[in-house]
Amino acid sequence: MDSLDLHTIIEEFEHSTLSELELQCASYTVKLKRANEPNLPPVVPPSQQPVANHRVTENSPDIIESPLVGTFYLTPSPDAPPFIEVGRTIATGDVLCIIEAMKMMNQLQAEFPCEIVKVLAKQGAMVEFGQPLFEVRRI
Amino acid sequence: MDSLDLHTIIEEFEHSTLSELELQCASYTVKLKRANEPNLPPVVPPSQQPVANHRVTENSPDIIESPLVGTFYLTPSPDAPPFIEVGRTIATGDVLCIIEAMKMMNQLQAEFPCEIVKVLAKQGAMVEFGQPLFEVRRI
Amino acid sequence: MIRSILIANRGEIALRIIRACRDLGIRSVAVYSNADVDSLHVKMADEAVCIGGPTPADSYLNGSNIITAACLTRCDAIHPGVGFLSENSRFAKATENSGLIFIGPDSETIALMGDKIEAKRIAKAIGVPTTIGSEGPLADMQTALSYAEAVGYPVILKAAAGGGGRGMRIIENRSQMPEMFAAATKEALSYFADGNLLLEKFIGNARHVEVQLLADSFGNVIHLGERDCSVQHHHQKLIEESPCAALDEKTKVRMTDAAIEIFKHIGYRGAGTVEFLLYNDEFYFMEVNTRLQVEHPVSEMVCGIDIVQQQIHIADKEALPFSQEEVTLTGHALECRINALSPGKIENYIPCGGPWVRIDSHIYSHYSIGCHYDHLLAKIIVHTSHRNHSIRVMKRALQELVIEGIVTNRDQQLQVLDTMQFKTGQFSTNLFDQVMSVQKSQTRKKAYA
Amino acid sequence: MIRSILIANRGEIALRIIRACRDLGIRSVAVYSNADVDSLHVKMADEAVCIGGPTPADSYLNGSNIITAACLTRCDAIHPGVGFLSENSRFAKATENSGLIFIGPDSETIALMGDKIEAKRIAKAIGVPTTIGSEGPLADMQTALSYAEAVGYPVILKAAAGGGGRGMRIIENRSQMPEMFAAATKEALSYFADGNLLLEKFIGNARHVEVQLLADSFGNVIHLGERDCSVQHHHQKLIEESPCAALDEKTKVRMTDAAIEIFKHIGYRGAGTVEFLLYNDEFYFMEVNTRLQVEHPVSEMVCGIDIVQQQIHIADKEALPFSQEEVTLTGHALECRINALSPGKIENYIPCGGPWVRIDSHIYSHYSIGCHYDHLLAKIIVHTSHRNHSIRVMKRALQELVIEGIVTNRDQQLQVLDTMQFKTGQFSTNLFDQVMSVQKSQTRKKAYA
Repeated sequence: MDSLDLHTIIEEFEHSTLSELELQCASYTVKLKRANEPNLPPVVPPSQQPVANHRVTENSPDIIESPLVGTFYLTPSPDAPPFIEVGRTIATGDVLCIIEAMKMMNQLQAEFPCEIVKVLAKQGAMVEFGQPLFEVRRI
Repeated sequence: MDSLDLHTIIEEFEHSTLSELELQCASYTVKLKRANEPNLPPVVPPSQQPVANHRVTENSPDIIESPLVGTFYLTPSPDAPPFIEVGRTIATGDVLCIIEAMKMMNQLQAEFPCEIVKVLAKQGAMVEFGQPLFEVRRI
Repeated sequence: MIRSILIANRGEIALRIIRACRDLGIRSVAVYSNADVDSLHVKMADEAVCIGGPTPADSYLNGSNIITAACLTRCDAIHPGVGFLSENSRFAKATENSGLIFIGPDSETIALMGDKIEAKRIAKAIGVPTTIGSEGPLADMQTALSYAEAVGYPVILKAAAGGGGRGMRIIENRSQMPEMFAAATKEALSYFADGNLLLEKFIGNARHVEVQLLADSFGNVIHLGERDCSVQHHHQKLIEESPCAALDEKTKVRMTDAAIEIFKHIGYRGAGTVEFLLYNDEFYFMEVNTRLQVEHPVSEMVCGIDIVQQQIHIADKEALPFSQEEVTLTGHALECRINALSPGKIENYIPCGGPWVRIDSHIYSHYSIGCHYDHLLAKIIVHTSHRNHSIRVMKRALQELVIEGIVTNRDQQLQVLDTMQFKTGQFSTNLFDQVMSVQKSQTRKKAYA
Repeated sequence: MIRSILIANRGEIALRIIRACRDLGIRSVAVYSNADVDSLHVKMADEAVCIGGPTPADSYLNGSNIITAACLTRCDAIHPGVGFLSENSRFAKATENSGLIFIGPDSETIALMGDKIEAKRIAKAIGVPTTIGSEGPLADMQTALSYAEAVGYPVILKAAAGGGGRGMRIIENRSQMPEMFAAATKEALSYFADGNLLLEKFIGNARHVEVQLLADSFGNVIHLGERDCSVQHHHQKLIEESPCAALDEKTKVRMTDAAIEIFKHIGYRGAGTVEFLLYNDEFYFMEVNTRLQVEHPVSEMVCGIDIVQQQIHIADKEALPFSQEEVTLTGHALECRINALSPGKIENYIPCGGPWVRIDSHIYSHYSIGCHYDHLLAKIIVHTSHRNHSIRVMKRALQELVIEGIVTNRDQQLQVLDTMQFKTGQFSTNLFDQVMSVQKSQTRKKAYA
């Protein structure tokens, strides 16, 4: 990007359908704007999403966050198989994991049917409130 | 990009269909805008003028500032007529006023021929360093 | 040995405890709610754990998340700070049960002194003067009426289960009782889930004076002098000082002796405060605060002892490193609390500084003041040789303080400092309201002029 | 009676004096150069007068503009602060001649002590130890050589007319003399318009210790203890403390007695300092500073006396309000100077705070540090009961200090505090250079690794 010169930027802009372009890099900041073409839909950059226990971004996977502070376990007991596996489909109410806090084993259940895309927390590690635990895709 | 000069930027802008261009880099900030008339050259805002004892703004009167801290007198003595009057023309070296400091009467002389437009300091009042004393028009 | 402490609090008091940890070489772990991500206590601590949402119940009152965070970050102890869980005996107990040290008194002591009726009974039993009134909760409105007749109006109704002005009503005469009794019961019930009320003779022109104490596990109890906290608004302290300008040497000795007597009697361990009402050289026991207090710096400055460090040493089963005779109280210390009167973003903050000034604050330029927590922005503390010097230095400090973007009570504080009553030291707990009502009537006069 | 003071200075020391004025109810008038329009001292003073351009000679050294401004703003006195005109006897004289009070010693005293040869002669005459060397300016290089032979190498050449390390050269052996003598003469000539040099036996492993004194117009002279200022870089002080860790009680008494003796002998009036070299429990008179010093807060904290207020009272012909016996020195105070290592704009400033910390500073978020003046940004001062506590509190304070946008010496200061030498109190004026050279060689090693 550092080698990108103004000419290239404008060229790129000209060949796009954009009405505005803002660019910032190490050495400069540039903002381009085109008026008069009423046919183009303005591009609205996605603003910050509100943080929820289930973060949702359109067309992107959901994030299931930890509702409490505790130790994260994917298995009901040390020798048992994990509650879930990546790629598996989960029904509402299925147990996803255990979060141990104050010697209590808190089972975290799925609130909607989904497919597990990724496990984001580490087995046996501490998780904070709001920490992402799973990436899932709603079904 | 550091070597990019204003000419190049304007050139690029002129050859584009842009209506606005804003650019910021280490050495300057520039904003180009085109109204519906594509023939207008972009206006580059003048940067801050250095402050001098004689403040100059284009097409506007000069300001003569105080070169020291003291008491401002328009007359050589309490009963005498003032050194200058509004509307009068002054030659280089003419005395404009006295600034009294440390019991010394410092005569302030004009450094260029001019016409007195306005007296900005008050007879017998304290003036700071850099305080505007006279508004004049160069001849 | 305590090598790391979780600080179960936020704001300036969390910074205060982190600073004590640093000074002792102890690792500090902060906890924070979603709303406090940009807070200084999160940045300053060695570690920080998010424990819940903005509402206190979800985070700073969420004992389970706090204790779990302390265990999982391998802390040895929890410091509860002030407010929130600091006087919650169940939290103290749960902390102890988890194998952690609770930096404060035993949970039993907290529970005992949390029961205001019992606390007053104990004080009375060992000969400490208490205000006259009901010895226990009032059975009904009729009982309240007969107590009021016995002690004489005005009387004050108080919630048996809590403080902070909630459930309090002053009753001037018999006819006001039915309505006030009902309102106070309702308020007490909603704030403390306990509608029980006490009745006391109301002492109108009194001062609020408290004694700061330190007690270790070996029976040593010492005091660090008294604090006058009479400048209040709605029972919230605004200005505190030590020593109290209205206390003669004889009364002071009697008061500190009484406070030490109470602590010895209940086997108190930790830092704590005994609060008294002072009226015409007579004082009356009010309650024991089983925790650090917001205004503790005022005592720290006159005695040169770090109260938070001592709390930690005591919790670590160390003996107090000085005797009462080795504590020297020098000069006069004054504290003004700077509160936000509106939420918003601090656009520009230039703190005051220079000689004789200490600042305990968690704000900075561009910090946002939300609406979830209390509105304390900064405590300005000055310490000089004499009370009148302290007042002048405090005025200088307040005048140079710059907090732009939100409204603060700085000007109100300056008005109080400028009153003849405050300057001469002759005032009571109604000084602040008097000043504000004078101002209001003046504003009204101007509006009509 | 002094009711208004013009402060002929800038930066943190101007704020310091404005604060003393406020505390005494005295009106303050600031002066400023074009470069200081946005400075806090301009905003904080009751009035401010622009006195010239950015170059010190045009403004803060422009005595005529300063005295005229003082007269026209109806000031009673001028406080010269530190540096600039503070040790200029002609300015002091001109101030007096204008009917104004110069807050400092008599112009004659300033002139007398400004002559380092004469000052040393006086000290010697009344029996205060001085370093051995030439009794007066050296006639030529040959004289220098014969003095050097007499006292033994290493020796130090100093400008007779000034300090601050200018014109100073340390000479290890005979062969270095010709070159060094020529260089020192040239430097002295260009900085002080006076090429005269002195020669002294050089004491390499010494400490810089100074005694703070107050003397009134009635012959009362008291000391406020000593300060150790051995942590220096190019003769610029970086860390100061009181008491000095290397001074035993007997030597301390001898040193303070000597300082008082000198002040009594010359009839000194005002606040002032006597500087000594300390080496193996022996001390040698260096010079008298006839002004307030940057590091005065260190003494203020241990004695609880406001030195700037006392300067004003003394200038106002008041007697000292306390005797030597009434001065109590408590605990240990430590000061670190935070300097800018580069000019630039402070993008973000979050000061340190909390218990035992005092900050004297004129910076704020978005303040620009130019290149016209010294680079002192802030003085962090801590005061605790013991030296090791002070060091820990200072480390905490430095660690929490945030100054973004420019480079500061904060990390260097932390490195010095962390050395075994500083911790144990066993160091001399070369400590800072030692620390920096170790760091450099470590950096080099890393680069090669």
